[in-house]
This record gives sequence, C-alpha cells and structure tokens, in this order.
Amino acid sequence: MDFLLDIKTAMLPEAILSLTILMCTVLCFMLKQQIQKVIYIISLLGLVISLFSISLLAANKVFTAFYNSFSSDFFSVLMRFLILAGTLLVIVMTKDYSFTFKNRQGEFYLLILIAALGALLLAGSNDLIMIFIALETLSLCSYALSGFLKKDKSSNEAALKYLIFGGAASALMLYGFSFLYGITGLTNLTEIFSYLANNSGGTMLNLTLFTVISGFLFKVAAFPFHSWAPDVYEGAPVPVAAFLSTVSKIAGFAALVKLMGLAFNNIEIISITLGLIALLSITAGNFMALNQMNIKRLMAYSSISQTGFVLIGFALLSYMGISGAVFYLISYLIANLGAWLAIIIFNDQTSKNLISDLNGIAYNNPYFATCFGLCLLSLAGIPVTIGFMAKFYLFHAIVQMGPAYLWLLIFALLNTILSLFYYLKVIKAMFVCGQESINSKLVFNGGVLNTSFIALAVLVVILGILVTPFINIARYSALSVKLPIKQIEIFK
Amino acid sequence: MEVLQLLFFGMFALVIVISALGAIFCRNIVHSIVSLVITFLSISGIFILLNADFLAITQIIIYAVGITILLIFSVMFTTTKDDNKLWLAFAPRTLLAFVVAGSLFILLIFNITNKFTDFNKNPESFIIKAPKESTIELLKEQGTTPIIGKQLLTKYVLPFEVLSILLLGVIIGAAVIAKKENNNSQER
Amino acid sequence: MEFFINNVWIIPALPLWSFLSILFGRALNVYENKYISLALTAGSTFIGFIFSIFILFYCINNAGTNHQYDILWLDTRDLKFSIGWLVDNLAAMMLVVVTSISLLIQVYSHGYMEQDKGYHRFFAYLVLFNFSMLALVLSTNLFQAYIFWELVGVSSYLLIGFWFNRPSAAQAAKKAFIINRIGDFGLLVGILALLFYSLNWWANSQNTLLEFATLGQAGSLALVNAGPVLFGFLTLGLLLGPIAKSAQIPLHTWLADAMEGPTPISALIHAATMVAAGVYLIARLYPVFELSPQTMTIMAWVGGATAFVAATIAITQTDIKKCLAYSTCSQLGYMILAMGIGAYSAGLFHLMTHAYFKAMLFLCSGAVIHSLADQQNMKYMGGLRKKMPIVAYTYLIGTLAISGLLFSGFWSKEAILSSLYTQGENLLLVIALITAFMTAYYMFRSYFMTFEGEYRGHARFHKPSKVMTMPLIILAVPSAITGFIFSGNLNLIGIKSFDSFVFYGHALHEAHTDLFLPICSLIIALLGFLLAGIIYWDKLKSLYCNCFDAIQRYTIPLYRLSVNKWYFDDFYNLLIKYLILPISEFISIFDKYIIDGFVNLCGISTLYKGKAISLLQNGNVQTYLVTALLSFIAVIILIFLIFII
Amino acid sequence: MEFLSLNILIFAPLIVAGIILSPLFPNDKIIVRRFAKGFSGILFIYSILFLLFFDPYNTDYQFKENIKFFSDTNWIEPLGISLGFGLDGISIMLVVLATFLVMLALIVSKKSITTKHKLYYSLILALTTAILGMVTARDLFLFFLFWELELIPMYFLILIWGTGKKEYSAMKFVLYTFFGSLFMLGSILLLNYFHVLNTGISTFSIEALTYSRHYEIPFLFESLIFLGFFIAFAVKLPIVPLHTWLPNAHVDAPTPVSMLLAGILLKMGGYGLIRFNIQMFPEMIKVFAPMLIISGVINIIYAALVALAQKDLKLLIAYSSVSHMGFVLLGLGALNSIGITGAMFQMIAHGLISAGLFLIVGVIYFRTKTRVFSHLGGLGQVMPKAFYFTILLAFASLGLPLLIGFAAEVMIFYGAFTSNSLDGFVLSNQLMTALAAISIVITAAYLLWVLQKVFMGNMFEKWQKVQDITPHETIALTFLSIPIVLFGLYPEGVTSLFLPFVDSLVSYFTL
Amino acid sequence: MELGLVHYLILAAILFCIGILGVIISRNIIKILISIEIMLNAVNINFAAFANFGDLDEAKGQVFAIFIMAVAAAEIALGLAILIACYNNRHSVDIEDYTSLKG
Repeated sequence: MDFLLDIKTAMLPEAILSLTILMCTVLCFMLKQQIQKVIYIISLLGLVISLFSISLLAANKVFTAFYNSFSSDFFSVLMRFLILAGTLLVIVMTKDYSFTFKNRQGEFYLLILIAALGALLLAGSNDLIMIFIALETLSLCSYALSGFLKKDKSSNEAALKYLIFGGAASALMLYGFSFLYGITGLTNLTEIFSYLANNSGGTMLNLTLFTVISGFLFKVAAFPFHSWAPDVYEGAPVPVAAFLSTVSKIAGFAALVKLMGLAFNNIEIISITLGLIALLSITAGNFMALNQMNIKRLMAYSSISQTGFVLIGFALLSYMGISGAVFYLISYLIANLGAWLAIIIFNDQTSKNLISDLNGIAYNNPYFATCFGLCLLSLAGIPVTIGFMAKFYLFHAIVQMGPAYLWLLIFALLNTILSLFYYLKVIKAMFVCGQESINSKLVFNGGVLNTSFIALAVLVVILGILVTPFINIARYSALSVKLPIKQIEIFK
Repeated sequence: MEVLQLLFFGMFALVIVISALGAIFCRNIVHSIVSLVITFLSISGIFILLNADFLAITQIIIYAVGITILLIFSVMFTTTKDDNKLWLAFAPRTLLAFVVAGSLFILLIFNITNKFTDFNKNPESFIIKAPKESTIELLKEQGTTPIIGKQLLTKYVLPFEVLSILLLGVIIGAAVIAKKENNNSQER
Repeated sequence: MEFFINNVWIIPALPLWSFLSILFGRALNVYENKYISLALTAGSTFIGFIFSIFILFYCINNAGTNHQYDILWLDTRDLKFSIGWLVDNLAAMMLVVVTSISLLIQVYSHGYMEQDKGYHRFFAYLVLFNFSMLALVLSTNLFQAYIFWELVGVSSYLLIGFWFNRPSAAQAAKKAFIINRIGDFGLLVGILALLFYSLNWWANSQNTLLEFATLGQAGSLALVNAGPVLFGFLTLGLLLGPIAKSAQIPLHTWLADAMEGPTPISALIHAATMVAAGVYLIARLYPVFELSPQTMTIMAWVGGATAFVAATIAITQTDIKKCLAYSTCSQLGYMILAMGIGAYSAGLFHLMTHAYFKAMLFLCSGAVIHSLADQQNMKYMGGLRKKMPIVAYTYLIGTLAISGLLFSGFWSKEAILSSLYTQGENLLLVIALITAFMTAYYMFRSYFMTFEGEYRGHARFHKPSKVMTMPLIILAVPSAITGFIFSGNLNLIGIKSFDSFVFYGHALHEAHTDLFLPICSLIIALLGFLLAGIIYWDKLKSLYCNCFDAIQRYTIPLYRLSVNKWYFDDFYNLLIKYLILPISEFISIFDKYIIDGFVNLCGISTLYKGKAISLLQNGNVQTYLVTALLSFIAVIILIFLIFII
Repeated sequence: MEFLSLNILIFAPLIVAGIILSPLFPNDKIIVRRFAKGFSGILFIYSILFLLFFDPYNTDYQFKENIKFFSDTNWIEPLGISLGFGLDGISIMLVVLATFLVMLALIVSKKSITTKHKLYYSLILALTTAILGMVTARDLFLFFLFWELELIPMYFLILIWGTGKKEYSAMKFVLYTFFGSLFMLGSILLLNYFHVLNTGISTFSIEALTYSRHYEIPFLFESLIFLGFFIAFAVKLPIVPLHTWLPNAHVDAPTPVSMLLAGILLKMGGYGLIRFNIQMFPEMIKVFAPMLIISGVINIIYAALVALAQKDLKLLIAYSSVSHMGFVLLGLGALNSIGITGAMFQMIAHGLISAGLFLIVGVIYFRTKTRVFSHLGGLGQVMPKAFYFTILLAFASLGLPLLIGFAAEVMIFYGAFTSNSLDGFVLSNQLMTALAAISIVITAAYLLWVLQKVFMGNMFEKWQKVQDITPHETIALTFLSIPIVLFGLYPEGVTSLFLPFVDSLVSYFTL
Repeated sequence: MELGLVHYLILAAILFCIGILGVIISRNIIKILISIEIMLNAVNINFAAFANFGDLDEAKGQVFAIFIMAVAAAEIALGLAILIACYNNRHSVDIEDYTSLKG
C-alpha cells in the first residue's frame, strides 16, 4: 500500500488541511494571544490551497485510498469543493466577529478546520467506521463550536442541546450500523453494495436502513431530526450557525448519497420514505418559519425546508434526482451563505437579530438590502436566481420520474408558497417605509466581508442565467454515484 | 459449557438490565453512577462471553474507570444540595418516552425475529459464519487482540488516524469550554 | 336632386363636424363667442334641413325610392357589419321632421340658454344628438340602428343631466339611461337571435348583414329555424328596445323624470324625435314583427295600456312639463297601438304631427317657465295669456291639435281610431276613445291653469325674447296644417295622402266615408274640453255646483292612483331597494366574507398551524427527541404497513 | 428591419433601470423622472416600429431571436430551454399596449410618487421587461420565468408606494399569483415529460410543443395539464372564485401601478389562455369550453353585481375589471374566429379603459384623499375636464357604440351566440350569452352611479378648492382617449393585426 | 435452550430502549449523558455479538466497538465540559432550566 500515492490521487485536500491543522495547533499554543489573528490568515491560506488542490485530483474515475476506506469520485470531489468553499466563507465571516472570542480565536479556527476536515472525510469515506469517525469529528467539533461563547447562556444551551440530540442520534445510527454489519458481516461500503446486490437482507434491512439514515437526517437537520437546528442556530455564534447550515449539511448529504446504494432490495420503500421525510421536512420547516421573529431562527427553519428539497432529489433514487439535488445544494450553498453573511454583517454592527430590527434598512443601506433580498429570493426560488433554476431543475427531475411521483411534486410546489411568504416577510421588513422607524443604521465599508457578500449576491444572479455548466457538472457528478438502479437511465 | 454460558449470560443480562434501570431511576446521581459502573462491568462480562476479551478489558478501562471518574468529577463540580430533587421529568414526554421505548423495542424484536416468526437462536436475517480453524486456534492462544491490532493498522488505519485528530479537536474544545475565564467581562 | 340623394351623408356628417369643432374649439380655448356655437349648430342643421326638403321632394316625385349605400365597418370574416345610409320615403319623412324641429329648437335654445354657463356644452350635446338621431334615421341595417340607438341614448343622458349639480337631474339622467339600457338588452339579444337563426340566409346572399330592405326574408327564415315560440320571444326582445325608448309601460317611468333637463331638450328629444325613434324602429322592423302575430298583439296592448295609463296620470300632474311628458307617453302609446294593429301609416302619421305640436307645446311651456324664473308648477301660474299672447295662442293651437279637436292632431288620431274601428279591435277602440277624452281634459286643464284666470304665482315675469317666440310661431304652422295637408283630402291638387307615401306592403287607401267615428271622437274631445273648462276655467266656474266636490270625494282613491303615477316608480324603487340592492349587497358580502374570507382563512389558519407546530419546539431537548423518535417510528410503521404487510 | 431587435426592446428597460439605480446617476427627482419618461416614450415609438414592420398574414413568429451562451444551441442545453423571443398576432398588440401604458403610467407618476424616485422608476422599467418578456417568449420556461419575475417589482411597487393595508395586499397579490403559477409550472413540466417520453428530446419550445406534437397524451394527464395552465391564468385574469387578490391589490396600489395592473397584467391571463390553453390543446379546449363560458358568465354577472354594492370608488372599478375580463372568457369559450378576435380586442379595449378609469380614481383620491362615494359629489363643477374624460371612459367601459369597448363586446356576443361550443351540454350558448348580456344593464348602472355620485349632484363645501387635472394627467388621458375613440370607430385597425392568427388558431379545432 | 445471537440482540435492544427512556425522562443532565452511554454500550454489545457469530475471523465488529468507545469517551468529556460551562452560567443541572431557546 502506497499511502503517499493514495493521498496524491484521492486525499490531497484532506492532507493539506491536516497539515494546516497541525500548524495551527502549534501556532495556537506558541503565539501570544494578541496576535492570534495570524491563525485566521493561515487557516484561510490552508483552505485556499486545499481548494486549489482539489483541481489536482483526478476526478475522471473512482480512486480509493487506505484499503478502500476512502474513495474519491467526481461526486465526492464536487462535495469536497463545496465544503472547502463554504468553510472558507465561514472563516471570512469571522473576521469582524472573532473579537467576541477574546483570547480563544486560535482555538476557534482550529476547531472549524477540524470540523471541516471531518466533513471532507465524510464526503469521501467508503467504510462504515470511516463514516462514523468522520461524522463524529464533524459533530464533536460542532458541539464545541456551538458552545464557544461560553459566557453566553444561549450558546451553552445550544451546545448542550446539540450534544444531547446528536449523541442520541448518533447512537441510533450506530445501532443501525451494527445491524448492517450483522446482516452483511462487512463494513466496507463497496463490499456491502456487492453483497446486497446478490443477497436480500430480509425485513431487518429496512429497519436498518431507516436507523442508519436517521443519523444523517440529524446531520442535515431533516424531519424528524430537525428540532435541534433552530435552537442551535439561534444560540451558536453566527459563523458557526452558518457552518452548520451549509458545510455540515453538505457533508451529511454527501455521506447520505453513499448510503443510497444500500437500498438495492427496497428501492420503493426507501424512495417513498425519503420522499415522505422530504415533504415533512419542507412542511415542518415552512410552517414553523411562518411566525418567526428572530432572523437566525427563521434561517434555521428555512434551512430545514431547503433540506427537504434536496432530499426530494435523493428520494427519486435516479440520476436525474441526484443531479437535481446536487445542483440544488450548490444553489443553496451560495444563497444561504449570502444570507448568513448578511446576518453577520448586520449582527456585527448592531448586535440585533430580530426581523423588525431590519425595518427600513433598504433606505439606509440599499446594497445590503438588495444583496440580502437577492439571496432570500434565491432561497424562495424566484427568477432570475440560481435558486429558481435549481428548484425548476429539481421539479423537472421529479416529473421525469413519471406520474408515480406527482404527489411529491404537488406538495413541494404548494410548500414553495409558504416559503415565499416568510422570505418576503424579511424583504418586506427591509423595504417597508412610512413608519419612519428605521431601527438600525448600517455602515457599508468595503471590507472583505462586504465584498464577498456582494460577490455572492452577484453570483446568485449570474449563475441564475449561466446555468448550463452547473447542470452539466451536477449531472456528471450524479453519474459517479452508485445508485440501486438496475438500469442506468440516460440523461436526455 | 453451554449451560454455563447460558447461566452467565442470564446473570449478566439480569444485572445489566437492573443496573441500567437503576442508573436511570435512581434519585441520587451518585447512586446512578455506581449503578452505571455495575452495568459497564457486567457488559464487559458479556463481552467475554462473546470472545471479545480485548473489548472487555477496554470496556473496564474506558467506561468503568475513565468515564465514571469523569462523571464523578463533574458531579462534584456541579451538584448543589437540591439536586436530589431532580429525578424524573413528569411531563407528557415521560409517557411518550415509554411509548417510544416500548414501540421501538417491539419494532426491533419484530424485525430481528423476522416478523416474530424466527425465534431461532440465530435469526436468518443475519450472517452466521463459523470462524476458521486458524482463528479458533489464535483465539485460544492470544484472544482477539492480534486480530484487532492488525485490523487497526491495516484496514482501519485511516479512521484510526483521524480519531487522533478527533481527539485533538475534543481536547481543545473541552479545554476551551470548561476553562475558567479570569476576566469577568461580558461576552456579546 | 340626384346630388342630394347621393350626398345624404352630409346630413349627419355636418353635425358631427360641428360637434367636434365645438369640442376641440372649447378644449383648446380657440373661441369664446357664443354665436359660433350657435352658428355651427344651427348652420349644420339648416343645411341638413335643406337637404331633407329636397330629398323629400325627390321621394315624393320618385315613388319607391330606395337609395342605399353601405360602408364595411367591421370585417372579421364571419361577421361583416356595415354602416351606411338608406333613403326611402320613411327616412325622408323622418329627416324632415327631425331637421326642421331641431333647427327651430336650436334657435329657441339660444334664447333659453343664453345666460347659462354651459352654453357651449349645451350646443355640443345638442349637435351630438342631432348627429346620432340623423344617423339613426338613415340607418341601413339593424346593427347600425343599434349603434345610433345607443348614441341617442347617451345624448339624452348628457342633456337630461345637463345641470348635473342638481341631484334630481343627475338621478333622472341615470334612470333614463339605465331603463333604456334594459331596452337595449332586449334589442341586442333580439338582434343576436335574429342573426343567429338567419345566419345561412345572410351567408348565401350578397346583402349587407341585417339590412332593413331584406330583413323580412331573413326573418321568415328565422321563423322557420327558430319555430314560432322562440321567434315570438325573439321579436319580443326586439320590441323591448322601442318600449324603453318610446317610454311604454312598463319602462315608461324615465320620461317624466327626464323633464329635469332643459326644456328645449324636453321638446326636442323627449317629445318630438328621440322617443319617436322607438316607433320608427318598429316601422323599420315591421317585416319581422309582422311574422309574429302574438308580438303584434302585445305591441298593440302595450301601446293601448300606455296611452290609457299615461293619460290618467297626466290628469293630476301639476308640473306643466310632467303633464306634457305623460301626454307624450300617452301619444306614443297611440302610435305603438297603431303599429300593433297594423295601422302602419297611421302610426307614423301621428308620429309626424305629434312631433310638431308636442315640440311646440314644450317650447311654450319652456317659454312660460323661463319667463317665470324656472317656475314649473301650474298652481302658481294662471292668467298668462295677457302677458304672453303669442305663447298662449300657440299653446292653444297645440292643445287643440293634441286633443284631436282641430288641426293636425285630429287627422292623425282619426286615422288611428278608424284603423282600430276597421280592424274590429273594439276594446282597444274604447280605450283609445277614453284616452282621447282624457287627453282633451288634461290638455285644456293645463291650458286653463296656465294661461287663463288670475296669476297665482309670485315670481317676477320676464317677457320671452323674440328668439324664443319666433320658433313657436313657425312651429304653429305645421302643427296646424300638416294633418290636413297629408290627410288625403288634398289629393285633387296633387298632394297625396300620407299613407300613400309612407306605407308598408302596399298602399291601402281606404277613403272611409263613415262619419260616425270622427264625430264620435270629436264629441268625446269636446266633452273633455268642457270638463276641463268646468273645473279650471273661471268663466265657466259659476256654472257648476258644489256637487262636484262630492264626485271628487268618491274619486279620491283614483286620484291617489293618478297622482302617484300608478305607483310604478314606487314599485320600481321597492324592487331596487328590496330586491336588487340586497342581492348585490348579499353577493358583495358573500364575496368579502366567504370567498375572500376563505382565502384569508387559509392564510391565517396556516399561520396558526405554524404556531401550533411551534409549540412542539418548547425548548426542551428531550421533547425534541421524543417527538423525533415518535415520528420516526410512526413513519417506519406507516411504511411497513404499506409495503410489508 | 435590422434595427428592430426584440432583445433590445425587452432588455433595454432593464438596463435603463440599472442605470437609474446606479449611484452614478444623479439623485435628482426631476432628472430621474424625465429620463425615465423619455426612455419610455422612445420605447413606445420603438414598439410602434415593430407594429409597422409586422406582417399580419404571417401566422408564425416574427422577429425571432435567440440568445445563446457558451456556444450552445440553446440557453440551457441539457433541458432544451432556449432564450428565444418572437412576435406573432397576439403578442404584437400586447407589446404595444404595454409600452404605451408604461409611458402613460410614467407620465402621471409625478403626483402620486413623492419618495424614492430612483427605485420607483427602475422598478417600473424592470416590470416592463418582465411583461415584454412574458408576451414575446417563445419558450414555456421563459414564459414562466418572466411570469414569476413580474411579481417582485409589482410587490415592491405596492409595498413601498401603496396606501392602506399595503403590506397585506402586496403579500396577497404575490402569494395568490404564485399559487396559480405553481399549477402552470406543474403543467409545463408534465408537458415536457410527455414530450421526452414520446420523442426522446427535452424541449420547452412553444412551437415544438404546439405544432409538432404528433403523439397522444393520456386524456387524464392532458386535462390535468390543461387545468394547470387554466388555474394560473384564472388567478391572473381573474376568474371569480380566484379573484379576491385583485380588489386588495388595486385599492392599495398607487395610481400608476393600478393602471399597469389593470391595463396589462390582467391581460397576461387572457394571453396565456389563448397561447397555451387554446393554441396548445385544441382538443381539450373543446371539452372545457363549457367551463370557460360558464365561468365567463359568472364573472360578468357576479362581479358586476358586487361592483354595484361597493362604497369605494376604486373597489368598484376593480370589480368592473373582473366583470369585463369575463367577456374575454366568454369570447374565448365561443371557440370561433369572431369570439376569439373579440376576446383579444376586449383585452386591448379593457387595457386602455381601465387604465384611464384608475387614473381618474387616482386623480380624485389625490385631491380629496377619499374614495368613498358618500364623501364625494359634485366634483364635476370644480374639475370639468376630469368629468368629461370620465364620461368618455365610463361610456367606453359600458360599451357605448363607436367607442372601443363596443366593438369588442359585439364581437364577443356575436361569437358566443352563434358558437356551438356548448353542443351536447345542458346549457346552450344562446342562453348563456343572453345571460351575459344582462350585464350591459348592470354595468351601466354602476358606472353611471359613479358619475352621479362623484361628479354630479351637490358638492361639499370642502371640495370648493379642488383643482382640475394637471397638464400631465390631461396628456395621459388624451393619449388614452385617442385609441379609445379611434379604434372604436375603426376596430379593424386592431383586429386585422391578429385576425389571420386567430383564423389559423381556429383552424386547428374546427378540423 | 441454547444461547444464540438473538439473545444478545434482545439484550442489546432492551438496553438500547432503556437508554432512550433515560435520555428522555431524566431531568439531570448528567443522567442524560449516562443514558447516552448506555445506548452506546447496547450498540457495542450488538457489534461484539455480530462479530462473534458471523465475523470472528476479522472481528471488524470489535474494532468498531473500540472506535465507539473512544468516541464515546470523547463525547462524554466534551459533554461534561459543556455541562460545566452551562453550570457556570446558570448554576443548574436541570434540563428544564435550559429551555430559553424555543419557539
């Protein structure tokens, strides 16, 4: 086994990130607390380098590493790219926020990087144990990150809840893993696929799959394991919330895709279950978002419902569906990060979180309002944003499955009305005038935060028009996913 | 031999269940922890029954010692006088919890036994494979430790390495969070 | 002569041009001088009058003139509607009537409206009416007639509501238009149905769609296609238009209210021309109506009833214009009655004579009102003969004419009555005779109350200007003589009778020598005159005794009925107030609270559902867990139930 | 002809909106207003040029254009979505109507818009792009995109410059329309699905899905697709149980926005019905013709009766809009050339008339700050010009001959009466048309009631100092009146533009 | 009666359900953490049982169980750290006191 070759072909970004982590660890304990900003720079650098190193990965075929416990195909490469890009932006977000961490800034970046590493590994892991460890790396760091403002009551509380919920969920998932192991006697996913392709798992396999999926449902905050999300997003530091709602979710989805292949003998059951869960996620998220006053909570519920949309793509168990989900994830990442950037910019300057605090901000700072509005409209799926294209592409994928999935389409469509309502509520607050109650003043300086915010908003629109490359990428990546489909459908 | 195994299993299982219930239903947190230790120890007994000697040892080291000490420390850090009042929640969720636990149990048994039809000692759903002769030999001589060690350093080397990073993260996280702040300035 | 016939379009075009000139001239503030408006209006009408006279002579000299020219207005493959002009005897007659009366009234209006702020506006409306009316008269087809039929309605609306700051005028204008719209509704549906059932005929022929000239043939085809019952309804629909326009029962109530307009308007539109358009349209549609005997009967009875009811109402009116308005109603009833029993020429004859004397009567009343500073109540008049003799005598001429005692009214009414007699419609004849009696009674009553006796009013008296009296004098001439001239008694000197000029089918020339009916009607009219005189003429007052009071006491219920206009208005008001408005209110409430309420309920209930679901998010992580696991297990069980069991 | 580019026509307003919104553009309200007005004028003239070079006898799309990226043959190659525009018989008139009304709306914006000029004018121009794109799209997806895109400017226009319960109304408008459009989205996707199923090619092209659809879609699904489109357009048109967003939106929107809403946006419903429900499903439309006719009649009578009970001027006009759009349905349900021509003509007529009426309402509201009848009265004395224009518009609205509304109504009545689209149904076309004709009485009743209550009768003392309409408003109303009279006298001027198109349309389901 | 896989599985299931019960009904946060540990132990029994009956050659289940133990220890350490941070702020280990984030 040539581990170096493995690393070169499959795990370059992870390796670079690990090196960065080590460097940061050393620096963290060496440097004086006043100049811990250096770690910010180094972690950014490390992320950028590993982002570039992704392009060095050969993505045209599947590469496995470390006794097949890690595999790098185009799908996972894409997911890792998204994870790294998301982490990069999350770290950018902390630029003005990190003063709240006092002398613990270095540790914060360290934890974020470790969590990102966990996410990266999760996206590529090909072994149950690897999945478990990567997932726990991500989770445990996330717990710590949520409680990072330790003097803040809500931050503690968020971390506590996250931990308890996460512990229970991961125990459930592990229980599922144990049955999976019991059914197949294997832990390597590739082997399990080939085993299941030839043997039926009996009734136990269904329950096993459900429990296994439940762990990932927790990670991506989907129904019924969604209820932690709003509390944690509200209590956790804003960059962490952004991290949880984007990076950690993408990692969860990336791992979930790997497990789709397990459903060989129960395609219908898994498909219907995931569809049901997707719909319930969308519905639950939307319904609870309707009355939210706190913008962070609102974003949490919105992310629950967005998760549901991605899950629809999974539920189809088709290449179209997966490519729709991938494209949707891309659009979600961009728009959601934009929205979180808006929240953090607002929070940095005003320390406020309520929707009503945004009242009339459009006339104080039109760029902010416009960019935030664009991101929200993208999440709502209004043209010409990438979110609209993504929704359309996803719905297109549903319909291509034929009339059997129309129920999914109908409920998903109806739910978009609800989501439009609460996104518009935020936009309305920003643009409402007449009451002359402009609660907050916002200064717009040309810092990296604002630049990236505007860049994301512009991206939301530009990618809403130039979608073809992204659809192609999504399709290409979907083709590299192992799906329990006996016949490979061809993209038309 | 079989009977002895069954006896041991029955004993351990009984102790496990009773002490686990005790860990949950004891009013006093220290009693709970003690009860938990008993559970852990009995589980290591079960592990021995399952030819998992290394596991049994690790169980005792990590759970019965490490975690228990951690728990006791934290109890010492946090417990105030009226903590004994904290027992069980009496809310709708208590009732629901029994429903959940009960139905989950029934569901599990339902599936394990293949719709209550397969109460054989080895249900068909699961793979049952007799070990190779060489393995039995190995087991008799050295227990499972060589097998596990080999696995950890070959097949599962990547998770094993990642685990170290995980622990690094947890150490940093736990340290940062549990560390007392000297300055009393308010955050946020 | 050919020139006039070929350029007949000038007759309506000139008023249109005048209308636009006044409109834009005023809008662009080009001119302020009142005489320009007058000159444009009267000039265009005068030229039209000259044209009409020549056309009339042309038609008289060339029997069976039927000059038609069509311009395609709307061409949509399936449907080709045309607008054009048709000159035949009927149109020629109507042209002369309309232009001559219009001309005189325009001159008169100058005097009447001189002090009014809206002088130009008035003339603009007036000339717009002229255009529409003349175009209606010249219509070649039913569709064109419908267009201008509505346009005259609008002109009438604008003119009734001329003094729009008076609430009553605004109300009256609206009422007039809406009631006319009811008629238009019938007419429209009738036209559509007629067109529908005769579509093949039109498609196969080269004729202009719905042209009057061949309407009879199309109508007979429609009768075949639709069957007699549907065809009856079709013609009833068509009849509804004239009923509304000519203020027949039950759509007659607008006419009395329409008197809120300036008096020249009442004279022109609501006495002489527009209201007669209903009769004119019946005449034009005669070939169709004739195919449905039931409709003809209904038409006759509607006419008869209107004649009678309106006359009874007129008896007790104290407002001079209202009195004249009901008289108009009544006379229009006569005409419709005549049309209904097949007395085509008689009806139109009465139309012509009535136009002149009724216009004159209204103008007289206008002069009186104008002189008495807008006093319309006859109770406050009296003895005006001495102050304004010209007006009084012309009014008297009109009164005599309308009562059928002398002058033109005698001849035309006599024609109708004799037709009734010869047709054997005895019941209708009796009604007509009673009406004639009442007509004489109320007309003389108004004459006596206004012009005889002592002046009872308080308003200061102004002498009417010459501009106002001259038209009266001029109008008195046709009022007096047209009847006789066209009665057929001057055949010898070359003037043919009216019914040999305007007739339907073939000219039926029955010189009835039976003198019974004329004498009878004369006597009846005289009785009316006497009764009025007894009651209202001071010189005769000494002759009657107190017993009249007793009679009056017994007739109080009838009196009430008459004063309250047979409760038609009250009935309609009740209908609107307690039926239509509640329905609309109900639907509005239904719309607001049920339909929109449902929509809002959906929204609000969604919000509350959101709140309810949020209750699960109570902050306790164990609750989250238990709900999560519970729903997880529920999903699993559901799926198992679906798939495995 | 080279200088006539639909791309320029459609996207120029958006670019100009961007220019106005950019910080470099002077923040002087007069400059902003004049610039926007001037641009809209140029846009109108430009659209007129299209009209002049338009060949009505060519029933295909004209001035076709395709925007491409990355050397693909289509915009979104994987799905077969093209960014293609084109004009044909129905679109051309709506394009001209849209640019015309936008110009007028900008002309009258001076009084009613007092704040945030840059945003306002750029939003209106963005709305213009959406409308023009919607009408000219040659791709179903593109149509849907512009259909939804239009919601956002409209939402802001009502929200920021509205009055009353503007937040509620704006939200209701957006959600309701969005609700409808979802059904359309489902239909579009299903249509695409069946195309892929039968031909293996994914496309959203209207031409491909209309003319080269040689396969059979199962009846159930075809009717579902049909109904999906129908509901979307029913909301927009609006058809009666789905109309309640309209009164709210109209009442709370500022005057120019109301003009655009009533003038163009409602027409999109009619446009969609013709373009999709009729053109794409000639077989289904025969099945659903009774639904069109019945809902048309209900619209006409119901909304007219509701209008009769209104106490608020703007609400009344709003309901009259609903009632008049019922005629469009009636005409379309007739399924013959004349009925459809009439329906299209009615859309144009109503666009002009309702825009004018809403302008009048705005004029009155701006001066008196009330729209309730009982507070108004006798205004004809102080604002005679407004009175005359109202008379003209009201009579045009109630279908007075020789004004634009009449020709449309006659065509619709004739078309509906002589149609046989209800053959085999319990009701007959003739009966339904006769029922619909009752509305000419009710319409007259409420419109004359408006005239009576607002302009006639006694005047309150407090209105003594009310000013007559300003030159801007006079110009706008005059511009509106010219086509109202002109095409009333000469309807063929408009109908000849789309008659060949309608004939080709009808030929599909009479065969 | 012979001792077989099913017995271990049932034992693990009972233990797992007890763990779930404990997580939900305890009020003391430490007890909740204890319950999570019980659940993980149930999983470990499962793994060990499967490894014993089906996969003794490679004993992957046992490896898995070791990983779980390591992670469980890390998790409880972190959990207790968070608990102490919580306690410093609110002076309570009652889960009912940690309900300020809701809605």
